[in-house]
Amino acid sequence: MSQSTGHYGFYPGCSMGATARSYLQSTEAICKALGLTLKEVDDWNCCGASEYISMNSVAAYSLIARNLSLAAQEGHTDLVAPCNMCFLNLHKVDGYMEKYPKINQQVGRALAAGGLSYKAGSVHVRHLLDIVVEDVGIDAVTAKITRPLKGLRVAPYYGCLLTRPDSRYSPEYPTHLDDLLEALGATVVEFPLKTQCCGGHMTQIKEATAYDMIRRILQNAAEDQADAIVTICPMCQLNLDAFQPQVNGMFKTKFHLPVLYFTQMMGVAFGLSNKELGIGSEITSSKTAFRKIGQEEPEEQKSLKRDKNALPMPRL
Amino acid sequence: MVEPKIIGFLCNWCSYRGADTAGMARMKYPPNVKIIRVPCSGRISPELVLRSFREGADGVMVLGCHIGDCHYGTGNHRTAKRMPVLKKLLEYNGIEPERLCVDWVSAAEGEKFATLIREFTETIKALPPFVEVIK
Amino acid sequence: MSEARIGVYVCHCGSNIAGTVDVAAVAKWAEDLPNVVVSRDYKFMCSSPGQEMIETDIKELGLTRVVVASCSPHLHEPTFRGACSRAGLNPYLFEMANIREQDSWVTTDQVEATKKAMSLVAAAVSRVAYQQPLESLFVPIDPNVLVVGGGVAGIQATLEIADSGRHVYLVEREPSIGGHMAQLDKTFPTLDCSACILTPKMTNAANHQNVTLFTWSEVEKVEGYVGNFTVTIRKRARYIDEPLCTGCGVCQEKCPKKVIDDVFEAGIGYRKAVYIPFPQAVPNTPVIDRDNCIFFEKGTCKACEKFCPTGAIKFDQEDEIITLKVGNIILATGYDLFDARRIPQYGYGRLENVFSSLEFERLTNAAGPTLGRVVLRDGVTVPKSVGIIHCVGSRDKNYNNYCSSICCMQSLKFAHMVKERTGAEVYEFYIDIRTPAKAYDEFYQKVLGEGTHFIRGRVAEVTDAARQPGEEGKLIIQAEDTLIGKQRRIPVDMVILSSGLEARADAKEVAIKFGISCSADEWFIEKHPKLDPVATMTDGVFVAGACQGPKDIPASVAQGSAAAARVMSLIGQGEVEIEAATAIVNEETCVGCQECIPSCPYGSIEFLEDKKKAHIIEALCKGCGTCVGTCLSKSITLRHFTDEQLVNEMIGAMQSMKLFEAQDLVIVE
Amino acid sequence: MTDRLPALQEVIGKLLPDVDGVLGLKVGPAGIVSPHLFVKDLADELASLAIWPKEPLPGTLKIIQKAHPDAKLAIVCRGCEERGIVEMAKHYQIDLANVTLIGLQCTQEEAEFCRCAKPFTVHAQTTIGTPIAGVPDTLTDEFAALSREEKLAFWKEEFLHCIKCYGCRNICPQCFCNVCTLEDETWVETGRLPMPQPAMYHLIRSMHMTAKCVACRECEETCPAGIPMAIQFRLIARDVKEMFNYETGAEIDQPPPQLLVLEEGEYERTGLPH
Repeated sequence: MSQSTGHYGFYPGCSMGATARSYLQSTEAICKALGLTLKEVDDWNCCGASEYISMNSVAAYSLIARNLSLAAQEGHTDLVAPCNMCFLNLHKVDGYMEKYPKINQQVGRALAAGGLSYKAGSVHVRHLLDIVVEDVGIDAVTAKITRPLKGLRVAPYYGCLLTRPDSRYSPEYPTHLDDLLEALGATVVEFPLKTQCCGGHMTQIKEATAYDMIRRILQNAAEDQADAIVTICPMCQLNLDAFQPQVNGMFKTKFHLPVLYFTQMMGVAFGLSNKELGIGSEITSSKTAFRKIGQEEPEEQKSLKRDKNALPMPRL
Repeated sequence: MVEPKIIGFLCNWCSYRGADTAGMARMKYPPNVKIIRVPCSGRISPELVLRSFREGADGVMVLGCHIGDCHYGTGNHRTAKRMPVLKKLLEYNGIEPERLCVDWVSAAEGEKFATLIREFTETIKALPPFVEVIK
Repeated sequence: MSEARIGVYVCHCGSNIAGTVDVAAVAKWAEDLPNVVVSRDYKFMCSSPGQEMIETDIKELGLTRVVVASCSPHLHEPTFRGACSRAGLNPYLFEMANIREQDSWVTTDQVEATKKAMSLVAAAVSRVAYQQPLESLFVPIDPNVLVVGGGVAGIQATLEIADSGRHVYLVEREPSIGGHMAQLDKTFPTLDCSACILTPKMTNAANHQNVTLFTWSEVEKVEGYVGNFTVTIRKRARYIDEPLCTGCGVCQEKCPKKVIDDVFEAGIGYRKAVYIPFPQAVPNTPVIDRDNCIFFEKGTCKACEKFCPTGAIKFDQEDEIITLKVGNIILATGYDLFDARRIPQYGYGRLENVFSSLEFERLTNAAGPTLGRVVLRDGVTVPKSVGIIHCVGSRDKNYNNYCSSICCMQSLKFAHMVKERTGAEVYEFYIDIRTPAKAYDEFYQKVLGEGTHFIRGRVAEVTDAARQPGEEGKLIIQAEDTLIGKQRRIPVDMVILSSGLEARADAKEVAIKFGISCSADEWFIEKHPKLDPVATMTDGVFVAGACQGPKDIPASVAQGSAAAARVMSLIGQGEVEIEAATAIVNEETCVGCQECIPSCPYGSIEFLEDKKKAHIIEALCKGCGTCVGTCLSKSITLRHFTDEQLVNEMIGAMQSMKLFEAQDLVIVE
Repeated sequence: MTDRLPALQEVIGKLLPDVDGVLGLKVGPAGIVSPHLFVKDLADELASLAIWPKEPLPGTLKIIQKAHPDAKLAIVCRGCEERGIVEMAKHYQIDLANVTLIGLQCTQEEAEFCRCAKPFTVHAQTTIGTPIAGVPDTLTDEFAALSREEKLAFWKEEFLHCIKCYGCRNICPQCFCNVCTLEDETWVETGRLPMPQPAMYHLIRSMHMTAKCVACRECEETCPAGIPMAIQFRLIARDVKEMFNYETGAEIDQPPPQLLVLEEGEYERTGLPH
């Protein structure tokens, strides 16, 4: 639990200012609605994403730890990072400094050169989804719903970084985003590839591999008649949304799946306007999908009615 | 540095068997601890521990079954009530409370027993020999 | 104790002790210890020549105390006590120094090991001088026996003891005995029909004149000690009057309420609210499941009562509390199956056609929900390809480290039965194939011969998300094939998870109830893993079958017989020797403060109102010494563990350590 | 010190007819104050009733009750003495049934003399004097703040003066054993002065005072060498309160902690490993 006052340190990350501006807009909108105040850490710097760490780990850790030190100085016990990559890097470095005294010492020396210091473990790094589900709680969210998303079929996409290497949720099969979307009134489809990788930076290194990874996820969502994919990371959103034309071209498929942020879905359910939520800035338009809200769901293709001599399923 | 002399009072059903299990698995640990077998850790009166210190023991171990596992049911509850007070008493008399180790080892925990002995011997080695206190 | 004449015997134990401890030096050194008249070392003290050496010394040298420095008292204290009493010396005038498990085996440096042995011998010699002769208490053994758990191990033990003429109370928690074995269709490696070989034993056990069967019952409380246990049993209400019920089964036909049977049918079959678990159930008296019976929910229906020809339905029946007197107890409470839902990536509970091993056993069983037809979850389609995954939840640091020992053979049996009944392609994903008994590996060769594909690698994931063409609508098993060093994706129609065995969920509480202890994995701890696997550290309580660790049916049956033999030998002796080391109150010094009375775990201390003194009831005292530790005025002494003995044992050790410290003794190699 | 004397005389006077005797203090012919049993036929003895210096009356009460189990007695008792009686009752040394307590509240000066935290009675029906707040035990607090080495030196210095006269044990109301462990050669060496350290005598007595000492400071008061041994007893009493939630002599029907098995949450407070 964070400070009871709902105040959190906020680490926006580089994409929120640019390609993922809609994620920032919708985050600010729902925070206002839920009474959460995210205080941006002053003078935060880049989280090193995946490239820098593979170049020089200690330098990268020190770069990342600088953000932790700034957050600690501002008195935050909880630092919110809405993007999976930033969350993982900050969370990992905090953990490494606690577990490995050698790293702690090297990073400490680097920070001291800039007049900074950081005591490992003093700042809890949290993902925004974790704040909404654990601290605010799903009941508080449902209380704010004015326009339930009934009729909309969504595929909850966690991405591969959030629940690995360890988290309070099952690394293979987390369900807290599913629960949130269900609470918003949407129908959450069966989506086994919810934690499979979206290709990450592979789109810049080897398109064919990346496009095949993206195709699998789109195909799995489309198979269950999902109207939209809901994600929690700007990188995943970009990959699944921006490269749909290339995937359709390469694999002769006809996917048209809008990829939206869970904060945008919450905003819609809270009855906020598209403009406030940055809806419309996505490349694969979500207009057709949002028209489904309030309509009856299409008839399930697989007959749900149990055959008379069907065997019972083990209860989950 | 003089090798510390340590006396261990072990309960017959759990910690003594834990020591045997460590032996059967050929785990190695320092030879400083001499083990005395008692039916239950509840049998160990504070006087026995104090008398061991008086005889010049640098450290005393009182090892029993985990709470709830005692072969006699609640024997080790008494240990859990007497020994913390004895530790405080040592402290108030200027004797390092770490000289008295009170812990719980089950018959299956050979590894834990060996580690306990290694760590305790190191702790005692770091302290000045107890004999100096007596003079 | 100046007049004590002590004999010291240092054992080589082959090289176990002599390999690290200079036993000759220890024996030599012990000669100069106070009151020691003879000190020898010998290759194997526990051998008959070793024991005879002690006996002759006692007789010829008039020894009044004996110390043997060898292994742990838990191993050979009874042996050497026997030697002493054979030579006319009271067995309690004997003490051991544990210089093997607690010295030679755990110390690398030979000089240190030898010095430690000397200190331990000095401690024992200093202690033994203060030991007093004691006469043990002999307590008659109640010939009746309690067997807890009606699985194959429990049934075997019950039959053996009943056949020997003794009375057995068999308590089983479920409505019928039979345990997990009754759920199986075939048994490996002989492919016998499980029910065919088990049912005769079940009926024998039930109808045996020396057996009282309590099903749908649990043991609530156990008091007393070996030979004299008082057991309280709760016989849960069946809401059916057993003598009146003929087992005609009409009530089950007429009962309108159908419920998923999570216990016997492992969740893949149904049963009525009034049911017997399977046709050959023993006893074949049904039980009414109170939680699902419409009468108990809404007060209506009562169909079973209307149609019952003998009026055996009794809705007002109450639980019965029964108290029994028994001399020995055998725990044969079996195992629980690992719940595969704890591994989300295998999809059990989420993907329809992923089955647990017990579910598949019920599928293949002729009396099962599909009358033996191997079909998918829709109850109709016959699978064309089946994947079987070994070690689900076993040999896995995230779940259970141990190998559950039966899953390989079980998986091979499944492969054979799938081939035989459906002709489907079968893929087995294994780490190692373990076939450790007679005709096991031949069975493996047979299954190989039938064309089952074996892929060596732990399965990473079972998913229904198709990726390549040909995977649609299938379950894809992704695993690394370590033999060809490649990742493989095998699409199949059905997946069987060979889940491992786990201790019963309530094993810890049951262990505390019967006064025994559990290992870290919550299996019951045996007295000695190799030499005494069916006894426990609590005399009179024995274990048999999977409750002591994963094992297959032959091993469980063998342990059932073993536990029965141990019980019969105790009953044969007619009485059992109770530790003489009990506590006694010194009435001169006792001031009647009564602090000792609540400290006794067994309530065996009473307060004599007239004398205003505490008094210990010897028969109830187990000799734990807690009261001795509580009494401030030291008015209670625990025989064989008196303050004088323990303090002198400590002094013996301390003085020798101080001696070595001073001389910095150099041991002549 | 003598302001409450008339009130006490009056209360005892009224009580004498319906009890077999009232235990209190009396000034002797040589001006020495000692325990005395006032009886109704010798009521005029009340004139030489005394309050100070205080003497531990519970021990005397025990002796009288052992001799006359069914005598109806009353006793003048300060806060510490009342706690002493309650604690002894829990160990069946005193029968509270036929004892009436006459509570005597201590004055500020008396409370400071004993550094007493609770200089007032709780259970006594009739009380004399107005109860005042407890006084901080600065000596014990200062000692507690010492470092380990300083504590060691403190007791080494103090116990050098101990002549093992057993006075502290004899005066202590809670030391009611017939035969005392401290006189047993196995535990405490005899015939060695100054006693070797660590002083087994004092260590064992401190252990025996666990959940027994009612902080009446008689031991310190009677010690010819003025050794402040009550410091240890009081520090242990604080630990017993914190660990087992037990205040010695406070509740009549709360059983001493050593008699009970571990209660919910108690183990965590012992600081022992999990």
